[in-house]
Order: sequence, then structure tokens, then C-alpha cells
Amino acid sequence: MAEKMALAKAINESLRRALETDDKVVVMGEDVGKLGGVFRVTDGLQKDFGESRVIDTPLAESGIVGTAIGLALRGYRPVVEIQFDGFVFPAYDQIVTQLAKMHARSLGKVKMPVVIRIPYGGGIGAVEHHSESPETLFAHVAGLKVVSPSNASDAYWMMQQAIQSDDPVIYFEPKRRYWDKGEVDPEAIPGPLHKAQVVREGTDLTLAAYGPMVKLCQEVAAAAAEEGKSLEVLDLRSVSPLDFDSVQASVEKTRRLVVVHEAPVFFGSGAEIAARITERCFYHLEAPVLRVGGYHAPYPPARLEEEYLPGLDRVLDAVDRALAY
Amino acid sequence: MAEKMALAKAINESLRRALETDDKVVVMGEDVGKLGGVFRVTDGLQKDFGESRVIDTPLAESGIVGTAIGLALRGYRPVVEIQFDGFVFPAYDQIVTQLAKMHARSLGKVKMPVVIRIPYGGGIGAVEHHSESPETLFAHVAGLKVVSPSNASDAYWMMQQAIQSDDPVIYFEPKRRYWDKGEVDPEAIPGPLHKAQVVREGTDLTLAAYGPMVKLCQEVAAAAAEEGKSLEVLDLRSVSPLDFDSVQASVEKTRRLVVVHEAPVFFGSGAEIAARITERCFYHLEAPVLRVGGYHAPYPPARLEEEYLPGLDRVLDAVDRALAY
Amino acid sequence: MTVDSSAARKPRRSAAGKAGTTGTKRTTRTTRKSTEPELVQLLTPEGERVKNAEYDGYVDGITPDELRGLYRDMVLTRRFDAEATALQRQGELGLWASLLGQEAAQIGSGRALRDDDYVFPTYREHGVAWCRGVDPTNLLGMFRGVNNGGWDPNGNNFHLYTIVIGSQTLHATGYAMGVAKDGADSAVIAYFGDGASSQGDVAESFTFSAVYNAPVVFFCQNNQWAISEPTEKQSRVPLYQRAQGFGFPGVRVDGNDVLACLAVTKWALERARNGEGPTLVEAYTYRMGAHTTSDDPSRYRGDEERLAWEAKDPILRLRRFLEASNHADEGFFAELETESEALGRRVREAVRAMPDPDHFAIFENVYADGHALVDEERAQFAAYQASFADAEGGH
Amino acid sequence: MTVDSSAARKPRRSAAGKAGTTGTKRTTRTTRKSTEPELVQLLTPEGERVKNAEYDGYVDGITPDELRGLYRDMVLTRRFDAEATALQRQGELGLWASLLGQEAAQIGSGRALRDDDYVFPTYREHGVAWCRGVDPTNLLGMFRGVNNGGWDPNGNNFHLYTIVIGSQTLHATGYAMGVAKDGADSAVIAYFGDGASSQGDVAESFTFSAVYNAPVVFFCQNNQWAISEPTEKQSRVPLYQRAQGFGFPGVRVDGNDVLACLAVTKWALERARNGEGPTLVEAYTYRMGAHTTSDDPSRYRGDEERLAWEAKDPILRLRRFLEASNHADEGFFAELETESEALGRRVREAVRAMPDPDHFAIFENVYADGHALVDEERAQFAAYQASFADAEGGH
Ligand SMILES: Cc1ncc(C[n+]2csc(CCOP(=O)(O)OP(=O)(O)O)c2C)c(N)n1
Ligand SMILES: Cc1ncc(C[n+]2csc(CCOP(=O)(O)OP(=O)(O)O)c2C)c(N)n1
Ligand SMILES: [Mg+2]
Ligand SMILES: [Mg+2]
Repeated sequence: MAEKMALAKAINESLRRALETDDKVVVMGEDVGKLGGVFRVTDGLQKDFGESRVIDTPLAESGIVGTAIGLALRGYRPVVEIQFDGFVFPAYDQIVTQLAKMHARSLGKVKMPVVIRIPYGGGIGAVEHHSESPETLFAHVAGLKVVSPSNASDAYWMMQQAIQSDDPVIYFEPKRRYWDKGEVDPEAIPGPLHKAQVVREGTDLTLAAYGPMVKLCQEVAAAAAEEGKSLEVLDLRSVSPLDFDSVQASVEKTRRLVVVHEAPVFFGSGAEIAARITERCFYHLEAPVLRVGGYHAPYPPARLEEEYLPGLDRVLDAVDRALAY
Repeated sequence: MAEKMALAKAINESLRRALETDDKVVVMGEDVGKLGGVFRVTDGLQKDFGESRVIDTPLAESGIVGTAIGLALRGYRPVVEIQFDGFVFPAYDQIVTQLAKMHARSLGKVKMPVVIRIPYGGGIGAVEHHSESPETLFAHVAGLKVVSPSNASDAYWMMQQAIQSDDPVIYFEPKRRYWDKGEVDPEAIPGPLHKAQVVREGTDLTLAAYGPMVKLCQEVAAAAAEEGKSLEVLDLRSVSPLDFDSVQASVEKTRRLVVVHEAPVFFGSGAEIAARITERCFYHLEAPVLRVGGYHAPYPPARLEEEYLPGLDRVLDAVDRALAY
Repeated sequence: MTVDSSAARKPRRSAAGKAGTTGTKRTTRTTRKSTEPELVQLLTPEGERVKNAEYDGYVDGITPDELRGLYRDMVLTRRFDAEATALQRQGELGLWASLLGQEAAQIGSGRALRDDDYVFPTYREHGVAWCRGVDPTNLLGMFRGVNNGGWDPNGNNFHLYTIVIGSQTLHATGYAMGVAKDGADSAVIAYFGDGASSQGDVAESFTFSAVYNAPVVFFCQNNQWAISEPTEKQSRVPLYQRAQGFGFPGVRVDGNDVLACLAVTKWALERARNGEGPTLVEAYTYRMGAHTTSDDPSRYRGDEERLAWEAKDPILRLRRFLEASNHADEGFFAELETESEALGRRVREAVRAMPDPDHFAIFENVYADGHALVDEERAQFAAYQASFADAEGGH
Repeated sequence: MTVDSSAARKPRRSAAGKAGTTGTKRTTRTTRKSTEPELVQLLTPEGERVKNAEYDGYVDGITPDELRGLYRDMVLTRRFDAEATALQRQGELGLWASLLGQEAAQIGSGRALRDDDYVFPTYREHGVAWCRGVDPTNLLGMFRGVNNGGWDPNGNNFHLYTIVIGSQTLHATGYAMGVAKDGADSAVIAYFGDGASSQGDVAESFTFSAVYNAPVVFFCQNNQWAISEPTEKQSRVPLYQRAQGFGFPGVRVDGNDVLACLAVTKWALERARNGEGPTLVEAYTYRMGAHTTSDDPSRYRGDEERLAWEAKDPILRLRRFLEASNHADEGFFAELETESEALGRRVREAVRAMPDPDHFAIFENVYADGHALVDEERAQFAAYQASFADAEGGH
């Protein structure tokens, strides 16, 4: 029975379901308890599941992730909240050196079913460190899986799947889409976690994106359609692994690809996608894979973010450039 | 007056010169004093410049970089040693969030002349965390510069330039080349820090690499020459900024490019180079840019590193594949 | 082994003794159900001056003028803070982190400083900024979203606000190491919160400062809350005790008592100048408002607590003392009221007049020495911007 | 506010008192020129048993058999360690981190544990591994370069070696939080070194374990050196004092006294089981050899220090006690010698027979649930490998 709800609420419902069905699931982070998190994603959970399932932690991200690893070793399945993208770095060592490598280090003897939730990206007019898109810095690291839903239904199901995964999953939440509503059907049968989805079919060019940029790409495609251009929009959903097969299939059809993300272009996801798709589709591509993303500059103060972030015009500009080849 | 010396010694000499000529330069890190560092790169410096210029620090990388930032704010020019690649992550937050962004945050009011030396890469049969190549994780971050010398002369001069730079420079030292000797002329006039160098001319294909892989690429080129193939070898020297102009110039001539690095291919430097060069040279490339690097797996135990690391055969294989287009 | 390096120096007064005393008294506290440990207080909430043998010496010579100055600082800081909160509500700022209730901790410590001392604040030290002479409107740029901290740190020896919790304590320590290297007798003060005390960086700054005997004062404003989390989520013993295990003294001061904060900070700074190394000051105070304008404290705390703390209000307390001691008359208070309103107005106008940054500011100052990619992207951006101008020009 | 949460429980004995006592005694230490603070010692270097009212109870019932067992553990551990050092010199291992000198700290603490307790070691806890029943040859895999830690942590409740300094203290804390959640009365022990005490992670583990009152023992082997840096580079006061500022007791034990290590660890474990939360034990000992086989200690320390510590050798000390108390005869020592040689032989043979890993192991276990890219790269690797086979086959 599908219900319409905001993306943030969908994650909340998904966490609730996980807490209900598996008593090894614990939710932990700063202010996740009474406050329900600064975005209310964990709203009401501590009230209903108690302080030992929904844990307010000391203000120390390395400690949060490090103890989550210990809890996982004890058989728990922690879902950790990092309050904002820019605050994940104190935990970076524990994530890349311990969390990511423990399964391999132990030759598979221990599992690391830890989910790290990170509200990420800009567009909400926030102060420094509250608008970053650091997915590259996790995708490069073997042992981690990196996903980012773009809509409420995916937010719900991908969280279920992330929690069920025996691997660590970095779950990037598109914070500026938290309030966007969509249908969520808790009885649906979801597709695989790491598979991309064509969210709009087209023939002239493929737009690939994930998380907050999917909606933008849909808007771009709609605008382009008015100009008679048929764009296919691919919601990648997963950054590691990347579903190159789906991108390839789309590009073999459209012969042109533009990748859009908020993170800086330099060393961003677009680079990996461009490199690999160019290799896979060398004879299919009519134009180089173009990338639209952030600049090689710190995320700017709020009053500049509109210029910094990929927007409708900038993506359309790239589309035009790609079509001009 | 050129002198032949090992790469490690060249860095040592360069540090010595910096300590002599600028009393604001300080060297700091774990075991850099009496021991002279685990690789003896700082050998003898504490003896000659004292404990307040060559500082043994507590065992805490975040503390080392964080206090180096404070010292820089006070007008010092700290050269920080991270003992091994895998131990930089506890300092990652201070590096990406503070060190990299301080100049921009202050609208240019404060400078961050901090050099972070990191012996990196594999091939020395070490235990876990002692063979990693994390350059991607720094290159993606605006505000940092990332360089890696491949030979003694560059090691000497690039360190001079890194210390003189008012920007933070991550200086990756190819540890398996520490003992390789080369000419160093302390009176030479060095080229710009961030410019690539053609270290072997060729016409059929360009091999681009930096740090420890340059020597390998030269060996590959020599082997290929025996088979009648003329490979150009480019020593990139700098990972951020990347000298795309030089790569482009080479590729416009050779029409084929293979990028080699030890770091995992997925989201590695090769991706950025492939994406951008494909865009710049779309009509010149006869083959997709191919990449040879580490696999998407934690750096393996020593007895597997030969299989994990790019070696002569694997690079030759990529060359053959590129030439087959 | 493990000899106390500070003991090797000649302290001007027995700082060590102080640490010892405090420590000895307190350690028993960790082992019994205590309500609240003692704190250094020179002014009661009722505005009565209480004697304190250890710290009186630091404020004995204070003049009525200086006392009124402290009062003025607190009132103007609170006024500025209220204006900023109002400006946020009006949409002129994106966010504001109010210092309401923490005026005494900030003014007391801020006024203990010398010009050549250096301050490393969090994001809430508006009162300290005031003491340093930073134009308050400069503080608003980052909250308005026009910059990430607009002032020159070296202009007033007041570093930029640091948002990522705890990081600045290491910068302060490094800066203090530099001061010591320079042979200067300046001191450094690092502000942080009760929540921040849990960050590894803060512990590392304790370690480094102790090992290098750096002239730094760690000034922790324990305002009882880290957003929604009470201090018990960070520590099960009083925070000032943290220092001792790193080899330097910690002291808890009534953070709503501006005189006590002044005295204790002076003592700590003196230790720093005298080569006795770091000191931890825990100013026990209260965040009377929300964490920031984005926060809703009603979700996690009741009114009673706030009411109890209101009775200990730092400004009221000094006013009572000033009045009882006849150090200030009605004229002073009335004049201050006028000055206060003028400040509010000035701030309001300055904020409203604050221009948006130039678009190209994105590419400025990313590097000091330039970076080829930034140049390339700036040029692309310029061309892209120009394409609109062309398009528009075409009409 | 800041009430000691452990005080709310009913301790079996006054651990709190102990913390207090220790603390009170020690705090004065930070404030005067002390040479070395007291440490808990039950056996003098000469092998004499000294009384200790606080800790005797933990070893009073120990049988001659158990004492000989401790001796045997230490001797075999040292033998194993020496063999590994030799194997490194012979090129069979890439590296070895010797525990020479730390046998008492490791065997004493290791034998205090119950089977259901869980151990988080550094990279040097070969003696603890021995106590847990981990086959010593299993420890050698990572030093030989065939794996990164070959044993099943849950096989003996002995986690993998952790090389990155300090990280495991947080894992131990999290694990202990899980134990508490499960309502089990197991305890967790985290080993770390004097150098590690500076890492932010270790401080954070103190904070988390105190706040959650987690049943964990922090066992710090202060072997005086972190590679080339003496402990003064990490702290200017004794390390055991660190705990108090986090709200739990710390105690320094003679780390070369296996009985004292056993007793103090038992006490700390008991606290954990009784819901009294974390304890810090600083075992004051000495790294008699190099940091690892790659290290050359002659660059940074003289011989006198080692000679002084050799006089306090942990094995010799227990032997003297066993002999003086007639708890062991010549036959025992002779038999142990034989067993020791056999162990050396077995280890030598096992290492030499250790096969290199399969090349495809690179791609194994990167993920538990698989990853498309790993599959793709594995397939490419297989094809690439096969191309050689083909080429060779072609001849
Ligand atoms: C590393 C990091 N984690 C999380 C946050 C989000 N955050 C901002 S303020 C705050 C609470 C800080 O509490 P405290 O240190 O007591 O200072 P206060 O705000 O009370 O002045 C948190 C969790 C942050 N800024 N940095
Ligand atoms: C984060 C990190 N930094 C640096 C190192 C390199 N390193 C290995 S052991 C060591 C010294 C450790 O000293 P201590 O904690 O006293 O343990 P010990 O080796 O004496 O047993 C160092 C610096 C490391 N392994 N991890
Ligand atoms: Mg607070
Ligand atoms: Mg040690």
C-alpha cells in the first residue's frame, strides 16, 4: 500500500522497519535521540525503541565509527549518522582503514554490516562544511559501497538493502531533496541496490546523475524536449559499484553522455565514468563524455552556491556542446 | 656542481638547505629527530639544527598537521613527515578541512606554507598500511597541491619549491625509489614545479606516469623499442595541478595514451587524465586512453604485491591493446 | 621517566600547587555522588562580592571604570547578539549562533587578554571578538553567506571562526609553540565547548601543549549542551578535571561571573607567559537560547532549567554589584541603553547594505600561488557568463 | 550535572575508593619533581613476594602449578619471539615486532582473562595470543607477507592485530558496549602502547567507554619507547593518570611482574563485569629489543638503560621466586627447555612450509556480498594470466 511521503520521512520509516524487524540494528550519532537529528530523519525512533537502540553519542566522529565497528564485531548492525558531509573527515581513518578493510583483512572471517548515513550536497544556503559532496573520497576506497538515492522510494528501499548488506555502505542522503515527496510502497519488491535506473528514456544523449542531481537532469531533459532534443536520464543510484553496464547500454543507443554531479569535476565520479565508458564505447561515442560539476574550489558561501552548483543552464550548455560534435 | 646521490639523500639535502636558508622552516614528525626518520630522510638534521627546528612529535597525526597549521599561522614554514602513506588518514580532517581551505576561508589573509611529506607506494615487501597510494584523495581536494618526484634531482628541487610555495603541498615520496641514485645539481635552475617533463621521446604512444611508475614506464619504453615501438614517456611530476597541456601536446603527436599509477584505477588519476584528454583530443585519439594501476582491493600482503602492482608485462599489455585499435 | 617538565621551571607562584589542590579536592568527587563541584566565584548571583584568596589578586586593582566597562561589553554584546538573531528571522542572515547567557565567560576571558595574545574561537565567540575590537558586522558575513569569515585574523589577533568542532585547539597549540620558539611572552587562548571536549583533536592539543609546554589557555565554555545533548553525554566527571591527566591544571570557574572569569583567565595567561605551559579553564555557564536559529530546544529540554539559570544571569549579577557598590548610576545605564540601540541600528544597516560577493570570488584565493585548473575553470566560467550577456545583448 | 554514573551502581568493592586513593596519591606527583611514581608490585626483581593489601586477594589462591604455568607461558613466548626474530634474519619473514621484555605484562594480563572475554591487540601481543590459544604460527602470516592476519578473531576471542596506532581501542569500546547491551558479564581488553596514548582515538575511546560505562580494560604497555621517542614525548605525567580526567581509575603496575599484572588485570576485569565501567592499567615495562627488526635502537638509546632493565627481567624474577619457594625443580626447567626447543622447531618448520597465497586472493573478501568491479577486474586478471599460459603453452 503505497504512501506519499517526503524523502527524509522515507528514511525514517525505513529505519523504523529495520529497528522493528532486527533487534541487532542500532542507530547512533550526534543528536539522533530526543532531537531526532538536525533533519529529523531519526524523529521518534528513540522514543519508541529506547536509548539503547537509538544512541546519542559523544561529539566525536572517529569514536562513533570506531565503536560502530566494535558493535559490528559483536554482531550488531549499526546505522551511523554523520550530521553533515563536512564532518565525516574526523572519522575518515576509521572508515577507510578499518571499516573498509576489516573483511578482507580477516579473510572474510568478520563482517562489517555498518551503514554510514551522510546528508550531503548543497543548495540549502548553509554555512561552510554543510554542503559538500565527498563521494569520490569513499568510492576510490575498496571495501566500501557508496550509494545515493534520488527519491523517496529509493531512499526507503536502498536503506533497507544497505542495512541488510554485510558490507559497509556509505549512504549519501541528498539533503536538499529531504522534503521532496514521493510514493513509497513498503510491500514492493525492490530492484538490486547497485543497479542504475533509466528514469526518462531518450535517444539523443544520456544524462547520468545520482542523488540530488537526478531531479535537475529530469528538468533539463524536460527543457531540452521543448527544444526538440530527446535526452535519456539515468539515475545511477550507486557510486561504488558503478553500474557501467547500464550506462554503456544507454550510450550505445544515444552515443553521447553528460555526467552531472555536485562534487568538483576534478577527480570526481564523472572522470571515472568518462574514462570507462570511453573505453567501453569508443566506437559508439560521437562526442567526448562531458562533465558538469563543482569547480576546483572550496564549496563557496551560500550566496555563491547557485553559481557553483550545476544548474539547468549549465547542464543544457554541456548538452548543447555534446550535441554540437 | 652536480653530485650523484640517492633520492632519499636528495630530499635530505634539500631539507638541510631549507633549514639553513630560512629560519622559519621547521621539520616535524614522528621519529624525525635522533632516528632521522624510518627511512633516514631527516638523518642528521636534528643534530645540526637542534630540537626546536627538527621536532619529534607525539604519536598523533592530526596533532602534527593541526599544530603545523598553527605554526604556519605564526609565520613558520613547517615540513611535516607522515611516517607511511597508510598513517595519513588520522590527519585527513585537518588536511582537507583546515589546511586546504584556510587561505580561501580567510580571503587570502593567511597563507598556509606547509609541506606534508608522505613516503608512498609499494614494492618494498612491507606489511599492511605501508604501501598505499592515496594521491587521489588529496588531488580531489581544492586548496592542496600534490606532487611526486621520480628521481633524485626532482626530489631535491621539487622539495625546495614546495617549501617556498605559500600553498600547502602534499609531497609524495616514491619510497621504493629512495635508494635510486641520480645527479643533483644544487646550482641548477629548476623548471616550474607543476610542469610535466618528457623523459623519453617517442611517436607511437604516450605513457604518462609520476613518482615510482616513471622508471617502470622507461623500462617499458625500452622493451617496446626492441619490438620496434616508439613510446614517449611523460613524467607528470604533479598530480594537482595536472599538466594537461603537456599531455595534450604529446597525445596530439602520438595519438595514443596509457596512464600508469600504483593507486587503484577506479577513481584514480588515470580517470581524470583520460576524461580530460579525451575531451581535449577527441579527434586525435586513435584509441581510448587506457589505464594501468592497482585493483579495486586493499593493497595486498607482500607476497601478492607483484601481481597487484603495475609491472612491465601489464603495461606492455596495455600498450599492445592501445596500439591494436 | 615521566618527570613533570613544568616542575623543572621556576613558577612565579605555585600553579602546581593550585593544580594539586584542585585535583586533590576533586578526585574524591569522581567517586561519590556529588551534585556539583565547587567553582571559582567572585560575585554571587545576587551580586555580592565573595572573597577568594587564590584569585582576588587578579582583580583587586580593578577600577569602577573598568567594572562599568565589563558591564558595557556584556550589554552591547548581548544587544548585538539579539540583533543578529532578529536579522536571521528577517531573512537577512541564513543562520545565527547566539551567545545569550555566555556573556560573562566571553567578556571576562576576552578582557583578560593582551593585544599581542592570540585568540582561536569557535563560532560563538562574539563577545570575545568584541573585546578584540573586531567590528561585529564582520562576524555576520559568514552567517549571511557572503563569505566564510571576512576579517583578517592578524588584524586583531583573532582567528577566523572554526565550525568543525575542536580543530582550532590544535591550531592554537601550534601557534603557541611558535610563540615559544619566538621567545615572545604572548599567550594564546583556544575556545571550545563542552561537546568539543570529546573530539580527539582536543585531546591531542592537550598532549602537544603539555609536551611542548606551550603557552596556551584552553577555555572551555561548558554551556551544558551540545545541540541536544547534555554534558553527561560527553563526560561523567567535570570537564576541568580532564587536564590533570595530561599534566596541567584545570579549574572550574563560574562562567556567569565576569569577575571570576577575568581573574581565572588572567591567572592562566600568566602561567602561559611565565613558561608554565597550558591551563584548562572550564567556564560553567548556560546556553540560554537555542543552539542556533535552526534549532528547537523545546524538543529536548524543559523550561525549568532555563529559568534556574536566568536567576544566575551574568549581566544582572554585575548590575546588582555595580548598583550596590555605587559604581554606576542611572545615567550610566541610560546612556548605555542609547549606545546599545545605536549599535543595533548600525549592525542592522550594515548587514542590509552588505553586498553579495562577486561571482568570480568562487575562484579567488583557492591558492596563494595559483593553480592551472582554477585558471582554466575561471576562464570557462567567464566565457559561460559572457554567453548570457551576449544572448541578452542580442535582444 | 556531571554525576559519576558509576557511583550509581553497587560496586562489589570500592573500586571507586581505589581510584580515589590512587588518584589522590598521584595528583601531588604531577606537582613536584618525582623520580618515578609508585607502582603495584607483588614480586621484586629479586623474586621476593611483597605484600599488597589491595591486590593480594587476586592472587592469594594461586597454586604452584599455576605459577609454573605462568613461567612456562613466558618462557615459551620468549622462545617463540626469538625464533621469529631469527626467521626474519633468515629472510623467512619480512618483519618482526619483538615482545622481548614484555612477557610479564602480556602473560599476566592474558591469564587474567576468561574465555568469553575479548581481546583487541596491537601488533606486539604475541604473549596474549599465546594465552588465548592462538597458534603462534598463525601470527606469522602477516609478517611473512602471506596475509594481513590469518586467524579467525572469533575462534579465540582474539581480534586481528591492528597496525594503525590506537584504532583498536575504539573497536574494543564498541565491542564492550555490545557486551553490555547483551547483558553478558564478559569483559573486553584493549592493548596499546605508550606512544598510542597520544592518538585522538584513544582519548575518544576513554570518553565513549566512560559515558556508556562499557566493560573494557585499557591495558597500556608503557615500554618506554615509541620507536625512537621516549615516553616524555607523549606525556609529561605518568600515563595511568590520564584515566582520571575521563572519570575512571588508572593504576600503574610493574609490567615486569607477572603476578602484579595478573592481579591488577583481574581487578580491572572484575570492575568491568560488575558494571563499574572502564579501567586503565599502565604496565610499566621495557622494550628490550628493537622496535621491529627494521629498527636500529643504537641510534637513539644507550646500553645502560637496557642493562638496568635486564636486571628487572620478568622471567628471571619469577624463576627466582619459584626456586626460592621450591615451587619448581630442575626437572621442570629442563623439561621446559626441551619443550621450548620443540616449539622453536615447530614454528620454524611451519613458517618454511607456509605456502604463498593464490594470486586470486587479491580479489577475495574485498566485499562480503560482492562488487561488480571486483568481478570484472578478477576476470580481466584471469584472462591476462591465461594469456601467459597460452604463450607458454605455445612453445
Ligand atoms: C566535527 C563536527 N561534528 C559535528 C558538528 C555539528 N555541530 C555543530 S555545533 C555542535 C555542538 C557543539 O557543542 P559544544 O562543543 O558544546 O559547543 P556549543 O555549540 O554548545 O557552544 C555540533 C554537534 C560540527 N560542527 N563539527
Ligand atoms: C597512525 C600511525 N602512525 C604511525 C605509525 C608508525 N608506528 C608504528 S609503531 C609506532 C610506535 C608505537 O609506539 P607504542 O604505541 O609505544 O607501541 P610499541 O611499538 O612501543 O609497542 C609507530 C609510530 C602507525 N603504525 N600508525
Ligand atoms: Mg555546549
Ligand atoms: Mg612503546
